[in-house]
Amino acid sequence: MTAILSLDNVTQRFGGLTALDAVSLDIAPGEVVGLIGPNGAGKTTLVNMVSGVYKPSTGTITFDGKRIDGLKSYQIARLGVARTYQVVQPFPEMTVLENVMSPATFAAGNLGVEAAQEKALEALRFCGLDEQAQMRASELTLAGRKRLELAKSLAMDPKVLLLDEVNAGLNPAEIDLALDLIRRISAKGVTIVIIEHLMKVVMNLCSRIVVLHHGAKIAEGTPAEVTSDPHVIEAYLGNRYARKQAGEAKEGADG
Amino acid sequence: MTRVLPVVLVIALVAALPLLGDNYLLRLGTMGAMYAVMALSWNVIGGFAGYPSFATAAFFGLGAYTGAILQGAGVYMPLAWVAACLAAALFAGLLGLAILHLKGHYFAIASLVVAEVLLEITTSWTSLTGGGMGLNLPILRISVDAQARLFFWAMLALASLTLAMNWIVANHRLGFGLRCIRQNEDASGMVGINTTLYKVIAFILSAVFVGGAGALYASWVFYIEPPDVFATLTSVKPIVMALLGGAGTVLGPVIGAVLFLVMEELVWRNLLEIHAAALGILIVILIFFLPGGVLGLFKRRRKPAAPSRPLASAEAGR
Amino acid sequence: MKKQNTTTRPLWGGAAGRLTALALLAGAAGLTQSAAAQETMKVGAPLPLTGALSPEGLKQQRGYDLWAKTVNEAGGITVGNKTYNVEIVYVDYESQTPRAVQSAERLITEDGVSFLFSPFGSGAAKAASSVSERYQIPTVAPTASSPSVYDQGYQYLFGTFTPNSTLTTPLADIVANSGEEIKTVAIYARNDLFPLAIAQEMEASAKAQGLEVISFDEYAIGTMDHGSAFTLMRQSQPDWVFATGYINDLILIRKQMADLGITPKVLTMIAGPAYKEFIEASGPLAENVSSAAWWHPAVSYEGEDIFGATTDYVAAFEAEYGSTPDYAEASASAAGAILQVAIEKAGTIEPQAVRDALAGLDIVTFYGPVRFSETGQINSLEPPVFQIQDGTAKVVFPEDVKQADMRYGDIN
Amino acid sequence: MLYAQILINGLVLGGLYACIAVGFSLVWGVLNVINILHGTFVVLGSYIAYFCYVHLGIHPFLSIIVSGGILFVLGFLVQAGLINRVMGAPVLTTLVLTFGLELLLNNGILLAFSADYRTVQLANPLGSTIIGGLVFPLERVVATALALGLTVLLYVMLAKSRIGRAIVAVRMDAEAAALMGVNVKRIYAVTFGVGALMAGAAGSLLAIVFPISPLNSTEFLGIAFVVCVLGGLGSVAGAMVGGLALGVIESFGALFIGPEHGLTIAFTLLILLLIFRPTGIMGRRGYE
Repeated sequence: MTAILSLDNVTQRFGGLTALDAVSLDIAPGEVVGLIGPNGAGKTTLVNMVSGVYKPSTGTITFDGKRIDGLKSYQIARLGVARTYQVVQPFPEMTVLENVMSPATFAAGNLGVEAAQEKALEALRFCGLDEQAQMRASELTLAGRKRLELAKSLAMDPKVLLLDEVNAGLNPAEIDLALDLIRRISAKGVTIVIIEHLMKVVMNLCSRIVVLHHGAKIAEGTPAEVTSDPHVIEAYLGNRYARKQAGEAKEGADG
Repeated sequence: MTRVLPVVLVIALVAALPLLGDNYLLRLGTMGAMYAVMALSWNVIGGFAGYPSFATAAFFGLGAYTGAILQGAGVYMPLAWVAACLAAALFAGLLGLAILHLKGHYFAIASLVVAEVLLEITTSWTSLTGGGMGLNLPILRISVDAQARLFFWAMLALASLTLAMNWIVANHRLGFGLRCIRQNEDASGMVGINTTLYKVIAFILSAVFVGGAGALYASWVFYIEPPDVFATLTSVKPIVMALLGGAGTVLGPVIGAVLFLVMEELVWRNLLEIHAAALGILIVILIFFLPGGVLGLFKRRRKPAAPSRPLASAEAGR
Repeated sequence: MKKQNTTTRPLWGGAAGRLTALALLAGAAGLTQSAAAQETMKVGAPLPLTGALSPEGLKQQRGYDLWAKTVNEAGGITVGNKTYNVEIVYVDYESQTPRAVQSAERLITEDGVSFLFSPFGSGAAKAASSVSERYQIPTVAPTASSPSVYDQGYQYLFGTFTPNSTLTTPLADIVANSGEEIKTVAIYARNDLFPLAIAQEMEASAKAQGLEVISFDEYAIGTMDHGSAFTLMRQSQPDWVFATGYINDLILIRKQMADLGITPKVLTMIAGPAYKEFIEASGPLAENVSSAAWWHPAVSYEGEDIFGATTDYVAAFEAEYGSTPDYAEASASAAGAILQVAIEKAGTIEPQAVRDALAGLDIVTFYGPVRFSETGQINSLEPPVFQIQDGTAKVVFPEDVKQADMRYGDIN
Repeated sequence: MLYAQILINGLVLGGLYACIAVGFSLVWGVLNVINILHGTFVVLGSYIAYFCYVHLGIHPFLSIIVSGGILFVLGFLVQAGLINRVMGAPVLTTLVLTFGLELLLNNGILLAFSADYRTVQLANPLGSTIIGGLVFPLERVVATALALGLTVLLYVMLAKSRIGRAIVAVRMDAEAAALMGVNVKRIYAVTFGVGALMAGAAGSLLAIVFPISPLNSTEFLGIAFVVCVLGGLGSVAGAMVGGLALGVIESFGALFIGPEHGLTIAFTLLILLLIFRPTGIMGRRGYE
């Protein structure tokens, strides 16, 4: 198996703080990989690095056989790595359609207006947003904006999709819809890396799970392997109870 | 095309202004065209891309001095104008690479201070620029009426070019990309926009015709001195004009420039010493009561080209 | 300071109509000019009333206003069987040369002035002269000294300041031949049109007298601290310090020189000490500062103009404004008085005739003898050199109006 | 000896610069507003000192209280009545608004007091004293000392007083401060008022050093820009260091390169710093 995305010994330091410490990771084409770990473990930093927001302090990142560490985010996007943000980032004054047209125009090859519009509409239909195409992005509900993020990513024809807490703040019904959407995206052959706090989502969706703790990778494997890994249990033990409580509280609130 | 035709007709009508045979009106027309060039140019970086640029005076002064120095060295006048455009564009490109990574106030101040630095350099580089003594340009050997017509038409042509440039940008992926950058620069990178390149292009476009206007202006008035061409107000007025008409739209800056000229002239004629205050009041009214500019009053419902809150732009600059 | 009968005249209706024409291009053909002045003669005066030059603008305005008031109180200007009242139309050009040019054109074409006073300084006067020349409007420049303003071959421009060298030559002559031990000069100039030009002129005059110019430094417009320059000067100990600038610069410079203990035998400043504000602001520090200007209230002429003798002019000015006129104010009044004499001689306000009368003038005014050279610049004045002694400016040259001997030393 | 004298000149000048800039820095840091009015506030302070001295015989060093008080009220009203309405709007809005207000106020001052330069000519000038061959111009030294004293006072006020801590809290995180019961809009107005107060006090001190005119406002504003960027934004200590640094840099620049380049050096430095080190020579620090 050749990896479509691989991180080799990647370290990211901010001043004195090491956010990621010598992480190596291979992701095969078509995989759905979950990235978990306590707050501050470095998950979002990892996504930011892969998508070109930061340049790694040391180490290399390879995508589809090509070094991408140090490339600008737009270059990485054009190669076929899409991402969503934990906090959604639409273009608030544009319509939903224009929002989705932007990646179609800029990342997915040099498309003219009509082709870009076609592609955008297709992505909107896929995400069930076609009815809201002429709405302003700022008028969408949170769930709608999350789906807009996904539609924007899809319109780029990505090979790899990095999803950063795409379910945060959604209610269970909306989560189910989102899960279905992610599965359908995966079924199109898109490789997915998903950061998630809700274990039920991760267990459900992922073929493989990577655990980060204090910036280091402490375990990886199938969901079953990871949950029984003594390192993971140890890492989580200190605050596991609190996390569990928090998770329940959240679900309670959502329900 | 149905929207382009009326504009072309209006330009053609304005071009017939010399028929009235009133040189003062021609002078006002020339100034109006110059204002339009500056407002439209600022619109690209400030209106479309949302970067609060105060560099217009720097480009204007640089163009004026480039044109004046070249003409003084015997370069044919129109060539000197073109060279001034290129000089301003080149300068904007380099400057943009240096300061466009700054956000908000930091960018505003950096762009504002550039004109100050150029002013000081121009003043102290006496051997090239005449320093504080100013610089005289060769007098044109044609009749004064012919001069008035020549500079009016030249400035009008430049304004038309700038308008066309705005129209093309607005309808091109560049304009789309710039509007994305204005609304969310980080997300713009993620959808594949080369933000640095786009911003630099926008900055260059905001400079090139202003440089030309500076050179034209220098030829027009025969004599330039540093404080006149590098005046801070030269940077501020185009912003007020663009906001007045509707920033981020194509026609807004033109409308704003004409309205501004009319108001400025009326105030200047009728109030002896308080036109600065009048401009101040205009600004305050604009900010509180006309945040979308004149076009904003009409365009509430229209969807694509004109965002109805053109002021919303660059993120807070912390 | 109160504003004196400022007269911006409006043509609101006509102007609005014209501007609408510009904006909308709707049939501008039917526009009418405001009715031509019957018994009023309009003189246009673009002034820098706001912006960097506004203190100078005020001075010119005071000078013009006094002339207009004096003329109108005397019943106006009589030519042939007509009598004209004088109306001065002011425009503020915001201290921006391009605006000054625009003002000149507006005054001529829109406000219908018959004559023009130039905007302040050589640069703006030169720029505006191209407009008045084009419309053949006789123009008097009260504050332009640079010969380059006048050597453009223009027919309608006349100036009341002699070239800068007429100020520096006598200064250098007096100082070099004083019998004092004065060998070295340090020149410190504002990098701006007039201050720099006169500093360069002084360099030439000093060298011509065999003095050694040990330093020539420029400072930028808006400089707020001169400490470094004077710290250096303190080491070189020049016998004579010549500093140029406008009044605010020179007040600051005088103070910092004192702070840092620069004590030359002679301290000359242009153009501040001619203004009473300099003496008021500098107090004891103004003592023994020397200067030169185109006019001084101590000069004495029996003028044929409306103001008559110099003392009468000074008295009239003091009665009006409560202060002694300085050369800038006097030159503005003189511009009016000279224009008036020319109109009376021409017997008409027809531009060509008035121009010819101006060119042929050979009279004495309160301001001094007035004759214009071929280029239109006055060449009959002998600018006085003066020194502040006991709190007032005393003329030390020329001999016939001399009030005191130049003092040396005692600059501290 | 020469260098020592230039250093003294620079420090004495720099203290005044710091005082001009500190209020501007406070407003920028806490409100995220560039107050273009600041230069005119300083000028207004100078005029108040002038009138206090000429008509009431109050020494400029004492009229700090008067000019500071009047300017505080003015600043408070401007913020509460106008700028508060556009807080949170894009940078351009507040910039253009304060620019418009500056045109208005400056033109008003010009009309009220005319463009003629005025100076405060002390009845008993302090002159200068020579210590070890070095000249200390006393009026400037005292003005600088007072300026630095005021700056320290502001620092202490921010650190110790209730309102000072509220200002710091708003600077850190306006939303969180609001949740903790701070009336953010009022704090904005107070902060703007304090910024204006510092400007007015600086104006009083400058009245004995520089000729007074509405035309000076742009120079003062330019200095505030440079000092802020030099010292790092939004810290009292930064403004102090930035001011002193600017004074010294300008003085040595004038010595080595020539007096006509003093301003060029300052502004070039500003651009270079913005490009390469936007946090200033001290690095970023808050009002803690």
